Amino acid sequence: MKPAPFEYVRPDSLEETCALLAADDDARIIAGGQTLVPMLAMRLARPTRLVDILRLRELNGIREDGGAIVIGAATRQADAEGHSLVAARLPLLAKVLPWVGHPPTRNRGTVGGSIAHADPSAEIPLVSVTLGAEIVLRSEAGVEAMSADEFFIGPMVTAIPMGACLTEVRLPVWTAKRVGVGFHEISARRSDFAFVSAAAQVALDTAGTCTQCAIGVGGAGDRPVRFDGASAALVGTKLSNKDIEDAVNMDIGQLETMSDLHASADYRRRVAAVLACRAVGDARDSALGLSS
Amino acid sequence: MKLEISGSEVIAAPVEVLWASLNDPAVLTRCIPGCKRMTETGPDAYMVEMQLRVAAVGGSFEGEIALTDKEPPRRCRISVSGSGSLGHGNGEAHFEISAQDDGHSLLSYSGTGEIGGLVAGVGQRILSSVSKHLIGRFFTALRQQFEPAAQAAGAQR
Amino acid sequence: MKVELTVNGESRLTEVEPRKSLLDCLRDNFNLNGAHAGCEHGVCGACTVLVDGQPVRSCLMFAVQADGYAITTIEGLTPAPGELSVIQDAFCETHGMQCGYCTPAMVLTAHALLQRNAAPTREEIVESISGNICRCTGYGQIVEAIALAADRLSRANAPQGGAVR
Amino acid sequence: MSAIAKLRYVSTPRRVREDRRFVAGHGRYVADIKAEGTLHVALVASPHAAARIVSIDASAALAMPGVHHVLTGEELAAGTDPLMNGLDTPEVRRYPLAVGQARYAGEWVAAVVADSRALAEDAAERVRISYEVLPYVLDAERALEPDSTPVHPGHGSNVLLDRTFVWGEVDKHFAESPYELSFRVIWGRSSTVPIETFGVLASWDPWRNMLEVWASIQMPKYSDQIARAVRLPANAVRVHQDVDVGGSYGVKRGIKQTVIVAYLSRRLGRPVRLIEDRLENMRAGDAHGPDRIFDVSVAFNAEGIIRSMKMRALDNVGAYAGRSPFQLGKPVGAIVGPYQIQSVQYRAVSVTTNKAAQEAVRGFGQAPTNYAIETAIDKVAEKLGLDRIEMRRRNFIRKEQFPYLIPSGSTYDSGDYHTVVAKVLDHVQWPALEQERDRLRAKGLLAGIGIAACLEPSGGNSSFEPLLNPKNTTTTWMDSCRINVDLLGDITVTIHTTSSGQGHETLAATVVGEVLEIDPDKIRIMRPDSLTSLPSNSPVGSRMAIMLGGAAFHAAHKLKRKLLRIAGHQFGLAGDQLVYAGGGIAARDGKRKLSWMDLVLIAHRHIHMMPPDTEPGLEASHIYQVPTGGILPTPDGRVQMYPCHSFEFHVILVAIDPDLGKPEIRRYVIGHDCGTVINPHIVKGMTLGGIAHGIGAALLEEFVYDEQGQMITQSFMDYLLPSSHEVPKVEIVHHCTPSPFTVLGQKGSGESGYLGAPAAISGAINDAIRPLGISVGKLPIRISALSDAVAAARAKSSVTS
Repeated sequence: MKPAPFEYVRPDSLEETCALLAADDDARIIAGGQTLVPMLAMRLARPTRLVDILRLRELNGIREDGGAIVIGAATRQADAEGHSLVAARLPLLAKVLPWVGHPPTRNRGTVGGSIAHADPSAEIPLVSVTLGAEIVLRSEAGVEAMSADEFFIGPMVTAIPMGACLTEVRLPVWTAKRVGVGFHEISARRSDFAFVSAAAQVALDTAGTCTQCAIGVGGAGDRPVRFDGASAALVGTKLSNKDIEDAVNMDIGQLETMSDLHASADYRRRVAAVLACRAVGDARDSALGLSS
Repeated sequence: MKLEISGSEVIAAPVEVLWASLNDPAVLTRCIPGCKRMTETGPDAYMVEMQLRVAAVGGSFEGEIALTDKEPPRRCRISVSGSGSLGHGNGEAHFEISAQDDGHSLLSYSGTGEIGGLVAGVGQRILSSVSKHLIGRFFTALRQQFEPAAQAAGAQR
Repeated sequence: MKVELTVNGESRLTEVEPRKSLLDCLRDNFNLNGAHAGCEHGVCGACTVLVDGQPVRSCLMFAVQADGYAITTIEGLTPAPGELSVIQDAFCETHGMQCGYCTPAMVLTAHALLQRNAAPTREEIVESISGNICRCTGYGQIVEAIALAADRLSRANAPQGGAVR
Repeated sequence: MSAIAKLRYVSTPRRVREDRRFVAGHGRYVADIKAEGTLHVALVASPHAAARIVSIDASAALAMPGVHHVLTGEELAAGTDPLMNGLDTPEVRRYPLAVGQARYAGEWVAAVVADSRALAEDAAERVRISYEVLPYVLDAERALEPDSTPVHPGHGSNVLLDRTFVWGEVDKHFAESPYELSFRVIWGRSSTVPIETFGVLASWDPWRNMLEVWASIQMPKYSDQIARAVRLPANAVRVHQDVDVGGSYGVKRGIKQTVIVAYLSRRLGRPVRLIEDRLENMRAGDAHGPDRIFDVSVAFNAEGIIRSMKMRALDNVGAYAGRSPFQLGKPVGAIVGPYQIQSVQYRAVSVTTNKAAQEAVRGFGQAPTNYAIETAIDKVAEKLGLDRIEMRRRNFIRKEQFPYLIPSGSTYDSGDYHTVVAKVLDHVQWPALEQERDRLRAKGLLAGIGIAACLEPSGGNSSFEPLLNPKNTTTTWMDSCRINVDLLGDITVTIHTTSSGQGHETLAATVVGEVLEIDPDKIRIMRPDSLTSLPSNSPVGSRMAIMLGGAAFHAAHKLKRKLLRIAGHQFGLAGDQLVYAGGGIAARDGKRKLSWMDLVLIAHRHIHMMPPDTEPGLEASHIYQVPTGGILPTPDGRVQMYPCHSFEFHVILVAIDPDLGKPEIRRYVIGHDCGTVINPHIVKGMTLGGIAHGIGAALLEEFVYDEQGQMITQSFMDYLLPSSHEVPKVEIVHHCTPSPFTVLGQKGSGESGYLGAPAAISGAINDAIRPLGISVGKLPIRISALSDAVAAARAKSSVTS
């Protein structure tokens, strides 16, 4: 299991990266390589050239900018996991990062790489969709940003145009005082690709009424999806279990679930509803300061 | 791995125009994802060369396409088989075209396919959704044939 | 391509094809055989080495990507020929292995864990090795080894006159 | 049993000597062995389940610089002989590379040899093979039908073996029994999947006429088989047995791989190695395990006493046979489990299909059989409303009945099942465990207790060979040990097989040290090559504690007797006037004494002080015959299969979130009795590792083929091995019932845990879902399938209520 031959380039700047990508349709970006390298080893992917962006300073780091936390594409998952801004401002991301792969893959894998590979079961794309993140791309043509909704098109398929490089993801920070998050996933083994995962973030006012809600489901279909209808329905409620169940059931019918060896489409649909409810319930409880 | 496909698409073209397009190697080359070249090898039979790419995954294929049971401009059967570095596959689909209002046509299809080799062995988890995605890409491209404005949307990968 | 790697504190220049994994480079070019190929697709963890002190799968990293980091292999953890580190010794004490194939990776992973967490709970130990598949032991004696090593290290590092726990 | 009054080293928790090299990364595995000028092999696989190979065009591959050869099946078959068949099925020919026809997807069709593995893979992609796709069969029951496509047309059908044994008055017992029930359970195709794939390096030395082989093997008669296949005298094949094997648990057989590289090395005049990559290993390493359908009927009375059992085991061996059909034979030696079932009808059916070939897997067929037997016990208990443990107690063979002859002709050596069960129940505090289950149920979880009692036949005789193939009249399956004491008095012991983590060096040193009363750490253990070895088999069938332990024990005693003869000669005393202690010998009167070094010097330097007709030097060897072995099966298939029978009793608690379907093992307790334990660390490791492996077989692992015959679990992303998260903390309750048939009372433990864990897990899950009126009877029990069944049952009950 050795990759087909390729050239390796480690450009010094984003500009050079874009030029390299523009010059060769079969060039591919590599950052942490935790998703790409297995595909190379199995020869499922056979680029002519790998453009290594892992060490580009422009793509590394986490900062606050306006109402968002901006994470450079080449920031390693392990670094994000331990970062104070993530812990303080992006509780949902902080909650899911320990579920991404294993500790050793998080030591190499990057936040941007997980988004760019768009595995339907991956946790970081789910958080991006759930929170309505903005994904920033750069190519020779310039900088372009798109919402996570537009970005994820299909199974491992994204809207990244040829020649572009994902540079950062901007995850909105909720400013409400009482924000809670919940996340659940189920897989055969804890670190496997999730059969289904669900993430939720809610904000409550002092009376415990929901003022903001975001619910996302991953792994069930060909890409992560957000339950906007359910989220809207829950705003203004006290997020009782009944409220949550009714709201989730509104959206669950639209979920297109897939079937594979490990989990049937029926299973995914059923469990997506259960996990979504649990995630919202946990989010409510954590916003209320109850342990979840 | 066995795949079953079926669906229907509304295409902004009259029945005859759509029929002609589906029988035009130039159009098919543009619409079949990754198709590099179609060479006619006999009546309604073509050799195809493809460079398929879905996200980071990609590989070259060689295969054959044949159109049979033609009932112009309504029905035909299309069979595809090929193999390449990622594995091999074959399939057969039945197409039916019916006229809609305002010069549109409804293209209905149903068929089955099989995929084997490397991708079946290591990619079972997403193979069926990838296949659906590729079929979707074919119809997107086909629709774009008749809606030039939509072509500005840009390439996907 | 030429690449200069820092392995076990030593700088080594070598020539590799870009497609050569760090694992193959360590084994073929440097004759460091302690990292093992198990699956070559990043699941089993038998190829684990430390990169800047953190466990990383050397089958998922190309040698050409590895310059500028401090790479530690199992050979670099061994204090001297014939001598064992506290962690290695603890693995021997509890028989935290059978065939030994996943063992260097387990020891390195344990080493990294104990570097950052001197007194891990059982759950933390289990989590830390969850990316390293062992087919022989069922993990029981590996978990015991790591707990024992933590205990011994904490005693060794405790101020004179008493153990810390 | 020649008991040693007081054990010094045996049964004490001494360190396992092999571990030192492993923790330092200084194991020496086959991939670590580097020979100058080695060429590397990559394989071209058939993409089709069945296809005629029309043509192979290697020109593009051969045109690449660094590519040395492309070996086809035709060429290899012309230069080698077909691989061994276990059964008498001469038309089921097996070659390392497909000849004329590929019989499963992934089967190796050509081998590409190049300067590096990467280059060989590049070239493999350029080998053009044209196939004519043929019909295929995947399902075992379909393969049984006369009109199914034969995988080997020359054989005429897909049935390799269909033999019905009747031991005792089965029909009468069924007729007389007031109750009977029948069921089917299915054991999915899984395997042991070592983390090290199979690897081999072969180097032909034309100047010495010697084929040197380094391989990660666990294979009896390996060098003989290689020699025969490559048409060399057996003394021209030297297998280096000091290669550390990175796990095997049965499957590292490697004959076809070795024949490929051996042939290539002779043909190309260079060392050639083949280290399977994970994809090659999974789809075509021919290392899958049993793939079985069991149809079981039992006849019993109102007290739950099972009088008779009918079992049909239908095994889907895949495209080729080898030794794998024998996995239907070994369970004959414990076909009634630990129970007093009086008669048995056992129908063993083995069919070929277009799946990868099977190989021996831990337990050699016993774990699936135990799963079927234990399921029967649970089902009878359920039908009669009996407690499952009481049900087992009533049927267990009692302590005083040993040695106990079972209907199929094996005598169980010893056991005390009731006591082990009592100890386990005491340990788990059974009422508290039931309360815990009920508490979980009250919380809304599905919760169940699983129970499995089973035997581990051990000692690794091979009586299944003559049982299932009358042309095979093997009655020995020896193992051996040699001890040499050098001039400086230091001891070197040689053992004559490879080792894959079982701690044979520790075992041999412990036993020799025990007999000679010398610190085992001072004893050197060597594993010489096959040509300088005594006759031995390999560490299969949980045999090494018994067989290597027995050989070491007897060799040490031979050596000791020689020392006593020397001392007796010196002192002019008979043996009974001498006392051996710590290596020295004293006269019983205490007046005269010879130290170890005195004796060594006499033996090495002073033949004039030796008794007449004594060979100089201090060396002793023993080739040990399997205890209770040596007898051919009777015509009706009664046979003493293995000498020893370890016992294990699993009790587990499983909780399942009813919405998610994921079983979680909350508690795992195993009672284990393998007689005298030689090294407690090793036995513990085997037991825990076996349980982990059983968890995999029960819940996670399966080689799945789709309808087109494609194996869709080729990578570790789909073939799921338990990680540290999936294996709970296991509590072991020890008991020791020594075997009367072995030198120290020891029995085997290499398969323990694995033999009962799948049955226990299945039992727990069935206990958990029993209130819903459903059951599961196929392993692995997948989360989704379980959840779907639970959801359907809940939906049904909500409709009816």
